[in-house]
Amino acid sequence: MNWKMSRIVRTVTNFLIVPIIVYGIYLVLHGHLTPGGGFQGGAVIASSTALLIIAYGTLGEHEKDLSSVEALGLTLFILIALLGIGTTMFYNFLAGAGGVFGGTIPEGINPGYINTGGTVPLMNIFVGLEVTAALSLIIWMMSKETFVINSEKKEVKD
Amino acid sequence: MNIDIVQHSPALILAVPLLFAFLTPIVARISEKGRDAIFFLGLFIMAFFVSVMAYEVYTVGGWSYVFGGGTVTPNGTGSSFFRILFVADGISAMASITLTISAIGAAIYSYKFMEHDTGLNKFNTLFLLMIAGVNGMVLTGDLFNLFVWFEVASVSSAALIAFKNYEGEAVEAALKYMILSVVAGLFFLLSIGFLYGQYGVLNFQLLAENITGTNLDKIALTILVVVLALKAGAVPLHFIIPDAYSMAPGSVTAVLVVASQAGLWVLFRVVFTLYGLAVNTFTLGWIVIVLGILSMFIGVTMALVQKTVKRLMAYHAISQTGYMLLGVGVGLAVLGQPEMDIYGRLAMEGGIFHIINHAMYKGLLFMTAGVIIYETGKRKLDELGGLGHSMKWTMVFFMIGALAIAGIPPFNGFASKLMIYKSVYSFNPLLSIIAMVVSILTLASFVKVFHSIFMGPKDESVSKTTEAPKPMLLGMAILAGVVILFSLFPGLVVSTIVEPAVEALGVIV
Amino acid sequence: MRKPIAVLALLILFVFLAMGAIEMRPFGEPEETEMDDYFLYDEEEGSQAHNHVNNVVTAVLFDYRGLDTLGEATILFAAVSGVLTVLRELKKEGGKDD
Amino acid sequence: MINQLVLVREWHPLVLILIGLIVGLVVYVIYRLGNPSFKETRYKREPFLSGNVSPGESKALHIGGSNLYWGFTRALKKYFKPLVGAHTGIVNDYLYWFIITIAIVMVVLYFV
Amino acid sequence: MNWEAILMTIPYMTVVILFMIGLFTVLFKKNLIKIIMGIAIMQNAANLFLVSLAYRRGEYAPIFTSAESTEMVMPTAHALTLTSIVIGLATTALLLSFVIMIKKHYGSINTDDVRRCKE
Repeated sequence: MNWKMSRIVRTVTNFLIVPIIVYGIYLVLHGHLTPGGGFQGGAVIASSTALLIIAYGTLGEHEKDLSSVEALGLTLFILIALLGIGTTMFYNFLAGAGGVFGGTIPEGINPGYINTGGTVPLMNIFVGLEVTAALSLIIWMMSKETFVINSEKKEVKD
Repeated sequence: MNIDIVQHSPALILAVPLLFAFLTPIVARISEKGRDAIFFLGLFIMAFFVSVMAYEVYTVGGWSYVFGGGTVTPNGTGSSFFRILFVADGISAMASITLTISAIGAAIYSYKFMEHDTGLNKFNTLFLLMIAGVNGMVLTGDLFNLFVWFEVASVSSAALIAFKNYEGEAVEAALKYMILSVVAGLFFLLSIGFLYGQYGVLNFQLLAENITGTNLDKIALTILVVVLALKAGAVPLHFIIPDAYSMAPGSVTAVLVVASQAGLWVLFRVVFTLYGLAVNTFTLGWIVIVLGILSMFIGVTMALVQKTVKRLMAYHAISQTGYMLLGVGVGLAVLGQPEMDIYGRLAMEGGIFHIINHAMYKGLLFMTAGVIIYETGKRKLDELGGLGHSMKWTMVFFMIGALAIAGIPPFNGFASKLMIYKSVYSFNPLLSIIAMVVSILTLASFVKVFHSIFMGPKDESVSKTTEAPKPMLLGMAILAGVVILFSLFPGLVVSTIVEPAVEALGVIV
Repeated sequence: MRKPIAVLALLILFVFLAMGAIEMRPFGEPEETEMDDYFLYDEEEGSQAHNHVNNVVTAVLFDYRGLDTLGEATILFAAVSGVLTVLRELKKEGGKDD
Repeated sequence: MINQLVLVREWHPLVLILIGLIVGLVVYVIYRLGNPSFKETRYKREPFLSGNVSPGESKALHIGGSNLYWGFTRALKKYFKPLVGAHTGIVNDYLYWFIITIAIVMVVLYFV
Repeated sequence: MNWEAILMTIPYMTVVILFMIGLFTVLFKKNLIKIIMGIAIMQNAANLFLVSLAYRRGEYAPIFTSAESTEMVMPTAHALTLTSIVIGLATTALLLSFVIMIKKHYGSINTDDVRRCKE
């Protein structure tokens, strides 16, 4: 049974989802420069899922996909941590090396350069991936169990 | 790149189960066999690293592992204390060994035991996460990190307790366990705040240097002691333990016992390493002793009136926790009194030796209870009977466990209990006598269980049951083998495993 | 009967915690800041050289205390696994129980 | 040193097992000394129930679970009743105990 | 009586009072959802405590975009708070899913009814 809200809500949702996700990605990518980071950005992206569920009443059969994305994010996170094991686990081996996110930051107050930070931005991205999937799953499982099923019952009764 | 796995083993003990837990949902999409394969692979790799770490600790000595530090420092210097440390010493080695043996036994057992259930991906994931959480709790040398792993262990154990979600009681037990754990965890956070606000550091060693026993220290200490006693399941904070142990799937319970004991390990670390002589150890020791005596006596008397198998055993688990608290409490109460030190040390060795013994035989007993429920579908003692005719091996394993828990001489339970009786007698005779009475009541209670499950006439309901499947027998045999091994060589076990643990607590005469 | 005792215990707890709050250092004037100052500024290496990141909180979260973050992500993962476990479909009738 | 004292001199598991084997041997010898002319008949094994017919091999003969220590728990009713009553199953009560314990331990640690 | 010193502890007193409100809710409310709300209040109190420990008067957020390293508040407590917020979220989610299941099995979320595991 497909339960959804009115056309107005659905259209507004379609328009709103893009800026929400873009803002979330911005928060994740700039986690090492500005307030924010993987958790906050992931939570913002997951709020778009909540909006989708409210407007359309369903998220489809994507539980396993979301679960895999979540596990993938965490696996990459722990692998990045383990790669530092040449010295110790969680060693920031990319910082200042000149490669990906390997720029050096100047002393004192600076505007912030995105190509710095070493493993920190990478970890932010992976945590963002995990948090997005995890929060979406929590929201979806709970709403499936409570309001989606209840509204289906109501529709059957009518 | 030259990697010294010995130095890195504390981190890898934690990282391996986590990595395999994260891989489980991905691999499970490809094949179910692969999922089970990586489950066991993760456990065995972890066991390898645990043995590497334990060997190094017992032959050379302990070290600290600095996460993210530029170099591996032998004992942490200067700024490396500001990062998170893992401490590889006698305590963490012994706790990890206990956990590994229990976990491998339980994992092999659960391979068959959980076969009829759905959602096994999550079971494997949560099982590995719980192991990682317990490992993190015992290995960490940082107060806030301890809180994090405490919550990991609580969340994953609660989810595993509720695994049989088609039974209301299981969800209820998990809910209660979770509410108590979360409230306790928040108190824990408050006490972390008190200590951090005063001293600005979170490392155990730096905190121990700073703590002087001010009022704030006392408040933080109280909260830490009570919260960890709740995790360990001491009376009067034990109420969630029987629910949790009796409603969890039989294979999980063996590991849940070890997860509870992690609270005990951390409690010892807090009272000895973190506070030590900064507070009145005599009072603190008596508080721990009183908790222990209450746990022993109330646990065993409550067990006498129980009507279901696993609940009865859960109350015995509480009662046995009392012995550990008693032993270590006496050690704490005499800390700093040179004339009593020798008894205090013996009491602590007894208490700590009892932990590993208890994990083994209680895990074994819970597994036999699981077999009985698996084969007959009944949990009430009144409905059971005569199973000795069809389940010979289960009966033998049950007898090994029951004799060990009751402290019948050739078994390992007697070895640790004797050490406790002897040393506690010279501290306070009354406590020792109570401990002996509790031991007798334990025997009485297990005679009752043995009689009502395995004895009795052979009738139709008995002839329908068969012996447990092979993997389950193998899982039980591993733990039974360890029990017998410890029974035959208690002196060796005490001098290799237990003494380093006592020394790690800083109680060197 | 238990309720009055619990209220009394709550009051005792309140008194002790309030006493602790009054004994805390004044708000906004931390005394021991060695660890935090090390994260902000290091005599040998300079301020940003050893945390590699402009945002010091992120540096602490992912570098100095990276293991906490791993644990926290693990808790989220465990909670999601728990939610999926608990809210999965109830087992159908039949088959071996337990 | 202490362990050697306790574990080796006073008792050793192998010694105990040896003692067990010797006792088993003695028991077996005594068992062999029994009268070999004993013939097992129906009436020699059955319990005497005041002339009533024995119920035979059935569940009715088995005393299980809760009946086993009936007298013991009944005699100590005054002790068991409040103890079992304290395990109410209400989560609030469990939290009360937690708070009460914290309060008691806090008072004891503070004033003693 | 040093009033100024006591005035300086008002943030901590707020934390204690908030924590006690949460604890009161957890202890004396019978509705499981209200208990979880009480737990959430306690979580917020603990987070507030950690944040208030981080503050140094007159100093700025620990980001090098706008402040010198000598005039920043303490970063560790902020990191701890972020961690504990996520932990609180995860535990609350799990608790709520348990309550959903309890409602299915027992038909009630009153703690007086949810007591099949006793004795």
